[in-house]
Amino acid sequence: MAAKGPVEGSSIGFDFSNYARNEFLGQRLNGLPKATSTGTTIVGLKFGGGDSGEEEGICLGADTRATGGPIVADKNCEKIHYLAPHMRCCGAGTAADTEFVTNLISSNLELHALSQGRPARIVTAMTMLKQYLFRYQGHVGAYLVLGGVDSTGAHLFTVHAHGSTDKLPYVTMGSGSLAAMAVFESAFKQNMKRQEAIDLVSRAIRSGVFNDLGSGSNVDVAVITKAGTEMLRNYEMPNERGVKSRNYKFRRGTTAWTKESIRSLVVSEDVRITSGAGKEQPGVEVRPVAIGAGPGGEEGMEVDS
Amino acid sequence: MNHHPAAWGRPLPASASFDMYNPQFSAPKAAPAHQMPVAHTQQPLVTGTSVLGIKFDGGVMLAADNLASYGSLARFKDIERLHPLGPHTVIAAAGDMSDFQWLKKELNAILREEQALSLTDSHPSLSPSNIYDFLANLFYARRSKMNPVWNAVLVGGWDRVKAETFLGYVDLLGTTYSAPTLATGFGAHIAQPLLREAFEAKAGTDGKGPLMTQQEATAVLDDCMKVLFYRDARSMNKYQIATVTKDGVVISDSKSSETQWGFAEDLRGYGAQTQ
Amino acid sequence: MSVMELNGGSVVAMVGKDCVAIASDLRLGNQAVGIAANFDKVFPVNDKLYYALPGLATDVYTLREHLRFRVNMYRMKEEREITPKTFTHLVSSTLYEKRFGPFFIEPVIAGLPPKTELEPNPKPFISCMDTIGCITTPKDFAVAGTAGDKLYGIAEGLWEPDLEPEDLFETISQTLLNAVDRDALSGWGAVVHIITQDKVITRTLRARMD
Amino acid sequence: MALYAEHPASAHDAHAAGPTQHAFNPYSDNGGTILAIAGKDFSVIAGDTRQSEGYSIQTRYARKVWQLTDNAVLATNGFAADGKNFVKRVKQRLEWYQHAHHKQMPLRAIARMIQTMLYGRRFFPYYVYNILGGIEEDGSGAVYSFDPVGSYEREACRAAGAAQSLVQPFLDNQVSVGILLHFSSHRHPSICSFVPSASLRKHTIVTNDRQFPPRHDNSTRYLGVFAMEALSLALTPQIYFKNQVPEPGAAPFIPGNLPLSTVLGLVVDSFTSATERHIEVGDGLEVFVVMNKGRTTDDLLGEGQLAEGMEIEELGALGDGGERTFLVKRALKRD
Amino acid sequence: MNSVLAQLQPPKHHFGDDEDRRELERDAAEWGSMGGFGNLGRSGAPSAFLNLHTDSMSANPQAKIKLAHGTTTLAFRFKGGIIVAVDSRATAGSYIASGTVKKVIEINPYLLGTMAGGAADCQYWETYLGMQCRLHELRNKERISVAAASKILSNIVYQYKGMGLSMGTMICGWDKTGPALFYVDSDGQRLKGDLFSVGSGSTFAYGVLDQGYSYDLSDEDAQELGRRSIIAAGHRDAYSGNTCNLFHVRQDGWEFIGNYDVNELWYEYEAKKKAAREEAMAVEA
Repeated sequence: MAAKGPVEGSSIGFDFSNYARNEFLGQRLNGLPKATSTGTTIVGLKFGGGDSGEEEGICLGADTRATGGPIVADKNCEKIHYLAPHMRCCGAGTAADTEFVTNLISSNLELHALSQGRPARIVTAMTMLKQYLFRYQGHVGAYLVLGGVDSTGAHLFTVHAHGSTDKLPYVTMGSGSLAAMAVFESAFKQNMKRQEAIDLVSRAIRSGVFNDLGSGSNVDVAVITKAGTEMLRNYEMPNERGVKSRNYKFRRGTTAWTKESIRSLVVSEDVRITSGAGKEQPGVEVRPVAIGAGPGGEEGMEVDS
Repeated sequence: MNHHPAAWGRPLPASASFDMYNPQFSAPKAAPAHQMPVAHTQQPLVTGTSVLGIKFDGGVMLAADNLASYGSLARFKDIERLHPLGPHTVIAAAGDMSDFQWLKKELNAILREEQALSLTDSHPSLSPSNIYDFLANLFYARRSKMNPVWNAVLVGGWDRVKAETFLGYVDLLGTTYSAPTLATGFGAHIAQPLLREAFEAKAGTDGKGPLMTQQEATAVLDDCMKVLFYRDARSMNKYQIATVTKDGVVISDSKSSETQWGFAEDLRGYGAQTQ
Repeated sequence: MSVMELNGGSVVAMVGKDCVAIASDLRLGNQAVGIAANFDKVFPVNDKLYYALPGLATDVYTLREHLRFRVNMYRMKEEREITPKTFTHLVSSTLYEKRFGPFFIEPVIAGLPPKTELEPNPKPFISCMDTIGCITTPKDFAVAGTAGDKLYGIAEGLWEPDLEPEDLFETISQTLLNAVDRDALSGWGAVVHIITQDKVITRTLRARMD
Repeated sequence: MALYAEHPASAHDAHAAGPTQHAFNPYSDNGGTILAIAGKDFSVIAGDTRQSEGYSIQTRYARKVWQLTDNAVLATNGFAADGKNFVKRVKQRLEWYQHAHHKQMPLRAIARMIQTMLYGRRFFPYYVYNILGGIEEDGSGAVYSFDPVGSYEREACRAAGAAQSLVQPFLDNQVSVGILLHFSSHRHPSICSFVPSASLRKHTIVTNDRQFPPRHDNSTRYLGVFAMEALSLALTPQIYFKNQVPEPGAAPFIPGNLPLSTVLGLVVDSFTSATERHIEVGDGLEVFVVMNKGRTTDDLLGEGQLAEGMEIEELGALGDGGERTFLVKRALKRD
Repeated sequence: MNSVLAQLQPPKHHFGDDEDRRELERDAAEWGSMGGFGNLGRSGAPSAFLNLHTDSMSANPQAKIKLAHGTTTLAFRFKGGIIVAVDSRATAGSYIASGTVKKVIEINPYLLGTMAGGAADCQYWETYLGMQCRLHELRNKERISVAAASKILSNIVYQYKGMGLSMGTMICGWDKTGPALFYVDSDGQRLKGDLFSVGSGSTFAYGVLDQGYSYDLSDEDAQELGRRSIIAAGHRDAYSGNTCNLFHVRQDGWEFIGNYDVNELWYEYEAKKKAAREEAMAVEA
């Protein structure tokens, strides 16, 4: 990896400049923090076609819980990522990786579509994903369910972090994949109708939500057919919090404080507007400023001095 | 002494210091062979995979397949992992099959003794919960000796006195719990969601609604065994179902699910292939 | 003791009615030993946008300078102030760039988006992310730092929707104070910023100093 | 999943130092959370009913809170098998005590007994966090909390288990622990009152005058009496709820005086909050309320006292102490 | 020969818990006695086992069993007796498990023990020590000396050396020789001395103690010194704080002086320092 200057470079790829330091810290102290990993239930299936009398399509589903260890970090996150107008991708594994990998491939697909003058195919997205992930040998921890409809029909893939792929009529991934797969294995039929497919997908997600601790909250569904993509965000919300028993609003003046400074943002004509905090400015009421007390807080975000 | 709080409670490693006054603690002498530590079951060898249990209206059902695996080898294909104990109790075991056989032997002996007693006077016979409590104590005592009975066992039965069904789980750690539907091992991930869904569909999430019928229970167990066969690499498509009602225990003959692999014909590779 | 616990420190941000609040403790420690009680982890980006960097202190400095540079570049190129949402993505991609040698920082961002013609009444914005830039944009509150799980618990109990600035100050202060009182590595003072449309109120709390 | 080898070979962390351990691990963690709050003449002990291992829910209903005597309820959390067996042993000892003494063991004695039983397994600990709640001999509500090897303390409120760190700061703020000095309760060895040469002396508990904000005149001194007979808590005047400044002119706050309805509301909100943010908490909530004899039950059984969706039953008396124990149940989220 | 015979014995019945039986026999015999105190099982290799399953320095941060740890304690001898001052914080990892721990254990009206290290170890064995001291009084018709009491404790923990006990305690009392102060820890170390501080905050406490200590301090000054030292440690050390408990041992036994909020005292000391600074500035001007 080419060394990168302190200033913005145009080099692509990751910056390893902290790597050696972090390894050292990890050895001296006790281990490095783990990134937010989403215990997840994500599923996808193919429906329509055959004698169903409906267009072929893909139905994707995901729960909406993001966890950091045993703590719920996000109760209603979006795990069905946009790739292209006719393509969506559900992500499990390291949350940041699924987010960035799908974003990257999404923009590459856009470029690809522009250069080729036609929408990218699902296999193209899958190939881009697997080639990218393979290059990082599983260290980019994205486990994906990719689905969409293109000129060759409806396609559904799973992509593992190491770069392997599968092409199947119904798939599940994440910590709730077993719970969801049980539902698919017992009830999947070829050539389902659209609503049947949505019902089965949300039933599979519910199976993960209620039986897998890593999955929870709501059910997101996406339906992709030749006609277009329909995002059914929070299609089911079976886990809404009820009303609290007590009111926890505090009496004003409950918290004791020692210093206060107020920065008025009501600007009059003669004031030179700057963006710095804790700096003497005309028209700004100055009292002991606590924001300036921290490291370098004084300088604020100024360019000039 | 190291006063850092994180250092407290830390036993000294053997190499930390030589204890001049208690040399026996510092360097343990090699013990004579017959005093060597007893080699307990440290890992299971011949194993059975998951077992399932479900309550229905008027009884309880357990299911287990007939396979005993030796690692990844499907070693014995006619093992019965459902075992009746007395007129109204069945146990089903996953895990080490030799430990299970020993367990059956011990339990049978106890049951024989109890039966002899009950012939002579009004000695009450062992209820399912009696047997379950015994197993729980046994498993916990053995784990506390660091010599576990390497099984996960479901106990299903009909309590004649209380006129109600019984279903309980106990495993090698002595962990116990009850629920209207139970599954061990891989089944806890695959079958339990289906069992819970089916149970709650009628009885509701609070379990207060009507229970499923015997036919419905059989159907859901058949479905679960099929799904397990699809997805559990240590399973086999040959299984038995034990049914306990007030009329006693019935253990079915081995049966198979109808499986479907037709969709495989349409699959083409794992990516771009279309032919 | 993991790297994230080396220097200690915790932050929290909350959404109120047309206002947001962001608060941090002031402790800088070297493992068990307190080093400084004025280590503010909250920094301004512009008038209505603040962010907090809890985690490894050396990375607080580095990342803050990094972001100052990038925000200034943005300001020069675009000739406008960065919005909270754009800034969140800027922080996120800055962190993800170092995916395999991350900064040990879990940023929290709070701000009021500027009014535009399309969006005359923008909603208050908060977000947070993990060390490699996975964004979460909660509707209620965001927490990070060594007292993270304590903050989650108490904030989940105390937070209520549509709090006025003064009420939001009480809620966020009580949340932070009681959470850091159960965390050995956070505390030593606290500072709260309430950002409203017409002013930013900054208060230093009377916190436990042990 | 504990049935088979814990991890596949590939799962072992390459960075882990030392040889790989393949030994049988006799412990498991079954999640869940418990908490207890002491009132003036009642005590509330609660636990959720989920039992889990890893990401699996073993059962949605497993009891964590157990009635021991008329005046004592024990909550256990940690490794469920250890918890159940520990409770069994405690109950057995209590029964023996009952047979020997023809009375129920007092709460503080149960607490000490639990300490010796836990410490008896110092080198193979019960992986159990215990909270004991109930009524003391003087009629006051009490909570004792224990670590796995028996260190214990009497407190005003305590949370333990998976979501301990989520719930406890909330309780600190809303229930007010403040500064408790259990001066003459459990920690003083019962021996000393028998020492012939030791005349029982009165010890004044002098509290500092330096608290913020300035204290109210009627509470500047609190006299604690150090004697076997006075086993109640000696408390320094409480500042207020933790980190909260009282309203000017407000009546001085006396700790442990929250009304039962407030305490129940806090317990429910603690658990619903913990369910939101901790994956191992949920399914159901069981709240045990122990009341001193003669105490009114109107604030529990009265019309409209319990929120919708809550059920209540009274547990039968185990002795003739006159204390009453109620069990309140409520559903929690199941995801 | 016996060992050979033992091998030929039929195997023991597989179930039935030895421990159950032991406990049964013990309990049947011990109603109204020491109630099971001092009957610790000693398993074969506890240290490896505990290392695996309980939290300890850095060996196994994933260990599930987190034992409560105590933190800054100090005691010193002076002409007016002994001052004992402790903080009240217990931490499990970085979580403050309790802020109201009693780290002074009243062994009897003339003896105090302090608590640092494993809370349970200190509580248990110092309570047990109280029993032993009482037995000593019954047998010998006189109070036990501090030296003897501390030796009992030190002998007990030495038996368990290397098995994972952790105690750093000071036994303080007044006997025929006057005020006496001993440091005893779980390594088996036992030291007589005039001034000790134990725990992770001890270095900070020593700093304050050393600049203010003299044998001839007045009672008030000595108490203030003890208090000030704990506040200093409580301020700097993350694992110490919350409140300070102060005891004074005199000829007629110990007296509890008070419980002080570390935080409130810290603000007060700061205010005093500030006032002194301003006064100095005013004088200069």
